[in-house]
Amino acid sequence: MATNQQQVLISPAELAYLHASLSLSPEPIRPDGRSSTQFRPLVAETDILPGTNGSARICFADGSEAIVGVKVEVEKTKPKAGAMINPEEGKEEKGDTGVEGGGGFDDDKKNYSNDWVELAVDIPGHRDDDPGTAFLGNMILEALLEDGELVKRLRINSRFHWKMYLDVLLISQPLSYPLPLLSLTTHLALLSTRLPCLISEGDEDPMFDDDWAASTNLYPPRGEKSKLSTSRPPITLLVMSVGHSILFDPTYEELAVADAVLAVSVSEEPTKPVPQDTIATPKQAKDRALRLLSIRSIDPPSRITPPGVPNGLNPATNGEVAGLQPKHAEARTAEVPATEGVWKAPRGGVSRSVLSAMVFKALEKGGVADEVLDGLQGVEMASEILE
Amino acid sequence: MAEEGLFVLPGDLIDPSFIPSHPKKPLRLGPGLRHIPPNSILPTVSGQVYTDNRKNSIWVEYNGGRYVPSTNDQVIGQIQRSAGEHYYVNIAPYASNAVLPHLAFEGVTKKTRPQLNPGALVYARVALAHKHMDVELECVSPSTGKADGLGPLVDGMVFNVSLGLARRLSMSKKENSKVIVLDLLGDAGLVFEVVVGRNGRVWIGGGSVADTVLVGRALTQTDEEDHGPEAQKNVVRRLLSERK
Amino acid sequence: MEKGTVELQVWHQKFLRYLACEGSPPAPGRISSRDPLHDKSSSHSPSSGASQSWFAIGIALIFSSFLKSPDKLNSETQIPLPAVNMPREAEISTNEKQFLKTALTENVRIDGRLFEQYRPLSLGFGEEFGVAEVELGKTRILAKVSAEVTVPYADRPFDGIFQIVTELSPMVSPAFEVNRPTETEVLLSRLLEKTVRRSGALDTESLCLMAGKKCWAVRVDVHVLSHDGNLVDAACVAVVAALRHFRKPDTSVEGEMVTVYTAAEREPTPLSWLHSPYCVTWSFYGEEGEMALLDASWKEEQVQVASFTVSLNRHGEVCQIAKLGGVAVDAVLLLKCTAGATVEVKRISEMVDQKLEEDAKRRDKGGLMAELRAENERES
Amino acid sequence: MLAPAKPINCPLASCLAWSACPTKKFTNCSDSELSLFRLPPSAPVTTPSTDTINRFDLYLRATSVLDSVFSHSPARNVAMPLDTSTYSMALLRVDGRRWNELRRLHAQIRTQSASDGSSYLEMGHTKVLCVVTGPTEKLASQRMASSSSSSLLDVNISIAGFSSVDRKRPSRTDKRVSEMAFTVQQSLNKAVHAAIFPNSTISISLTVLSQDGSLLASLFNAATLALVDAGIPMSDYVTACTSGSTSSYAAADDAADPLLDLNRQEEQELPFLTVATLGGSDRVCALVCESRVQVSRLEGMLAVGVDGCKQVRTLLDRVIRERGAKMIEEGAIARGDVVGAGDEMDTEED
Repeated sequence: MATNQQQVLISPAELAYLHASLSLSPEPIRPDGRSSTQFRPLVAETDILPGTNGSARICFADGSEAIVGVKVEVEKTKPKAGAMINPEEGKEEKGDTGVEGGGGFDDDKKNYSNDWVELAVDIPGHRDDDPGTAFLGNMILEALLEDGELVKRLRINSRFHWKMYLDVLLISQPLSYPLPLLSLTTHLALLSTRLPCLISEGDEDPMFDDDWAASTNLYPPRGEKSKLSTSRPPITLLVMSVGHSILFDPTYEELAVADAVLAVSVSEEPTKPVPQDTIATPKQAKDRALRLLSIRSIDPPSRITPPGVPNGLNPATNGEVAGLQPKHAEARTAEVPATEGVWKAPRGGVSRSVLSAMVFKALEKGGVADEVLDGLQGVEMASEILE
Repeated sequence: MAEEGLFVLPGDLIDPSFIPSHPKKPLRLGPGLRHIPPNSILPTVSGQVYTDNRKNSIWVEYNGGRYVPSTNDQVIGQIQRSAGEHYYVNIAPYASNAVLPHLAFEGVTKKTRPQLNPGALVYARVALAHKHMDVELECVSPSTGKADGLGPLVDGMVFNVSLGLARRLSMSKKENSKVIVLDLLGDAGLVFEVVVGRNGRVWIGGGSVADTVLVGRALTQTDEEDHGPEAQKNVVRRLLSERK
Repeated sequence: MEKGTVELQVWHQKFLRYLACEGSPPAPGRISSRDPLHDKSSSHSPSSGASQSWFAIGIALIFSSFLKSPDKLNSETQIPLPAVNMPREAEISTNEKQFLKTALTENVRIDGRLFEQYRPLSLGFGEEFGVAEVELGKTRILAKVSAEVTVPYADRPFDGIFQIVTELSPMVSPAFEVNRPTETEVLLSRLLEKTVRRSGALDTESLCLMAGKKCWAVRVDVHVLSHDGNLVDAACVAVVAALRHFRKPDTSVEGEMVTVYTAAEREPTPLSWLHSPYCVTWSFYGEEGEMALLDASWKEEQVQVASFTVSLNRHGEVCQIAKLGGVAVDAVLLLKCTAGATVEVKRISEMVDQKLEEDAKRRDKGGLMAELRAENERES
Repeated sequence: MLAPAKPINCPLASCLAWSACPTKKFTNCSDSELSLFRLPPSAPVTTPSTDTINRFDLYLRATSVLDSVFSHSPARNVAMPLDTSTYSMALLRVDGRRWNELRRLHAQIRTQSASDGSSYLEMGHTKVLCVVTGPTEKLASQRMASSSSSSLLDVNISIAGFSSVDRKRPSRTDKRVSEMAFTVQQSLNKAVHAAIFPNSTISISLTVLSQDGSLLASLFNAATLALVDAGIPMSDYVTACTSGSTSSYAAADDAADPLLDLNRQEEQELPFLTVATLGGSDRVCALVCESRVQVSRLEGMLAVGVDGCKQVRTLLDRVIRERGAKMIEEGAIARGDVVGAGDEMDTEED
């Protein structure tokens, strides 16, 4: 966990307690009393910067704060031959053609390129070429580009496209691993992104309506008629496991005892475009099907925590089990069998069943991802109503 | 008595007749010379060769370069920090620090040792100079336990001069007839104290600010323009007239 | 030698012995965090097989450099850098600081100058065109101008390229490292940039040869040879003088062809120069910065509470003002200093003009006249 | 001295409907949490159209004509209060302000709970966020690097790629930005009572969200507010603003107007300087000018700038006091705690 390279400042005794209470089954006891799947409250707002095409700000309960700004520029599309084609993207196109039903888009389907989206992450106190920062940026970008839905929306005509710049700023110091914060903020910023209204037609040089009020949403709100599928930008959640407990939205203290941490990127399965005549009810949002875009395992800081010393080996407690002490002068660093109530940094891997349980729990209907997507959509809808 | 001799460049051959030959005492090589076995002695720097027949020694007098500490040199150092039992003292810019033990002052105990803050100046003697070890300083004579004028320097101003001038200034009057600027100034009635560090730092204090600056300017001008005795007189005359 | 290295070295020796069929393969030792002092014996002792151990040290050093990357080691095994190895900027002692301050309250500067007095400024030119060396007291700066034909930047096709490159090399002080700009260097290059480039002293449009395709790239390299305070003023004089001294090869454009003539074919031409800005730096002393000194030396710079650089040309146009922090100074004093700077700039400006003229005369000795005479002779 | 220092919303800005930004809270977020940013709904800053540029030129021409008429009127004097009743509309600036008017200055402190001090500041459309962490112990690496400068403050500026009209890739090695960071650091270093925190460091990280002129000044003001929020003892506020002159450098017309608080468009056209003063006094912490201007212009510009700093100080002081009052109301701090601090500030003002 490169951006959280600072030492964990929690004593082995506390770590041992945390580990024990978090691995309780069936329901772990978290320090802040949340249930294992509960998200902490967060404050979110969109459209905060009039100078951008879309922007969002999210404050997590621990005080960490991020701002994302989206800017788009018109760029000439490189001719087909030079374009980078993602093989999966090609496959998906085939699946989608039937859905889109000859909207005049089929001619240069394969002309999309992942280069159309550029993402920069800025973490205070870290250089932008720091491996941790680069890794964060790539994880967010990877999820965004995975389903190819975003780049499809950036196409203007066969000769031009929008070049999108996403600037992801972490405003606070990185308290815990900022990936979910940055990902949710990016999600919101993309939802609030508006593109100027195209008034030219076909493949001619693009002309846009100067009136900002006429601009269109990059991701049209539900219920609005649109040629594009109703996909939404993805979100990335942090899931951790301790023993057999699976916890969402882990805090800094909880991460310090994690056995495994996964970054799970999830997006909605795009539904069929709304037929022209029916008006979708908001209920439709509830019927979303989630799909998994990517999983990354993240090295938790628990692995570099200092181990606890059992009372029996601790000179400070006069070594209750006196017999052990003289033999193990180097016992602090040596491999000793795990003792109940004594903290020992996790070693080795995590069982496959736990891993799959983590992913399933994230994707569950009505689960955390669903809840978060609902919440974020609420932010977006609220902003539209107020406008 | 030192004898001034020919000018040499690194690698020049020194005429064997010039090398002092004392029947009993071993030949002592001073700075700037290197003995290449079996029997050649080569200068490693450019400068003037000096010999002393009485001590059976030979060395090269050169000006410039950076200060290389050698045992028994008296230097002016600047405290960098204090750690453990030692002060770390800077004696030459950009060189590694020398070490001055907290207890190497006259008549001090752990409780009475001088508290020197970073940036303070000390006048100290090089006790140990070895190329593989940190240079060690002391402000007390290990045999007599007396300070002999060494110790922290209070107030005053430091002027940087060339190593050659610093060396000549620290010679006795008999040996050094060429640098008379300080004597001239003293004769003119200026009140000042001078401490010469072999590392090219001269501390001047004790008098008024204007006088201190005047002495410092006279010294640095003498040094930079390499004045002979006559020119030094002129410099002093000019500066004194400015003073009035 | 680092602790990890010691362990590895021992391991490598064992490994080499194993390769030479002696004994069993050793287990790579864990890097211990023992006190390096205790390992001194093993690191310094020339253990058996001198040639082998040298080899082993070589490998061990490579390995240890990998191992030192912070990701691999936790802080327990991280070794603090020895302080002595880092060349440090020389610092001024408290005695000197105190003395300088008291001296200023008695209206005395350590080199006997008046408060508003510059150190002697001298300017010399090299044999080549475009080389200027400035000495301001003990501060010495060399500026060299060079020009080459390149492609202009895409966003400004009608402009040539003009660059001022400052480098404080370790030659000035070992505290300066190559390729790692220090604060001093950044500020110096920004000030020169603002004074000379942004103020439009050089007409960059005149450097364009063929719009969007070919242009002159003029580059000034500023070398600081010795640093005794007030780098900015000296560097600025050097840059301006070098640029005005510079002659670029004459060119002609025919269609798409640009011909660059050698000095023998055609007389090189001077750059199109619009105005000559010079920097004047004031330093402030005292609790509220009420004392202002012109042209501070290095020692004086060390005790200043604020500095104020104003760039002007002799027509009384301000090109740049920089008081980048420090103690707050009364606005009226700043205005007075600016007024003082205008006088100083006129003096510097005259000096540079005169030196340039002298140099031109020196070079012109028989130049044009000799040429004319030669032609006359041929005609007759 | 100048007329009451009151923030006057420029007519152009007040035309826009300023509405609270939509905020949606999750789960059990308290209702008292209000939106941080009170911004107009998306009205992107666009490049000045040719139309506005022409208008700008026209304004300049109008000024120079009118200058000859008004040059003897007392209103032209910098130090005199402006008689607004007879102020000609022709003298208004592009965004409808008078020559000595600040743009709308909106600021907030304690915007982020995780940091020791934080602030958000808008000067017109220039928006800056500042987060202060510290004082903390100096890291070993910092101690090595900055032993000579021994600076208490560590200033970091990051300019967001989306902050200007055209997206610009943020660069680490931009000397302009490091110069600005140096300026802010050196100025605040002298205002902060650094002796109280030996061997410590206070990190100030500034994020520029939107740029519309007066960038350095906004950075100064935001950093000052955040330092106050963090409870770092300072001798007074360090406030800054820009001032310009309507004359181009070549024109030697004596009647040129000084201007206060330039926006981006004006900065591109006119010579200007940034002034930072300590506590609204006449003492200048930082003075930065990057454009060519007649030396005779300087006095007027500096006078207007210093006066602007005084106005800014009043505004910042109000922000802090309001926040303090609110905190007492909410019971976040006991009244007794602040009375002393408040008194101290009062005496400072006197």
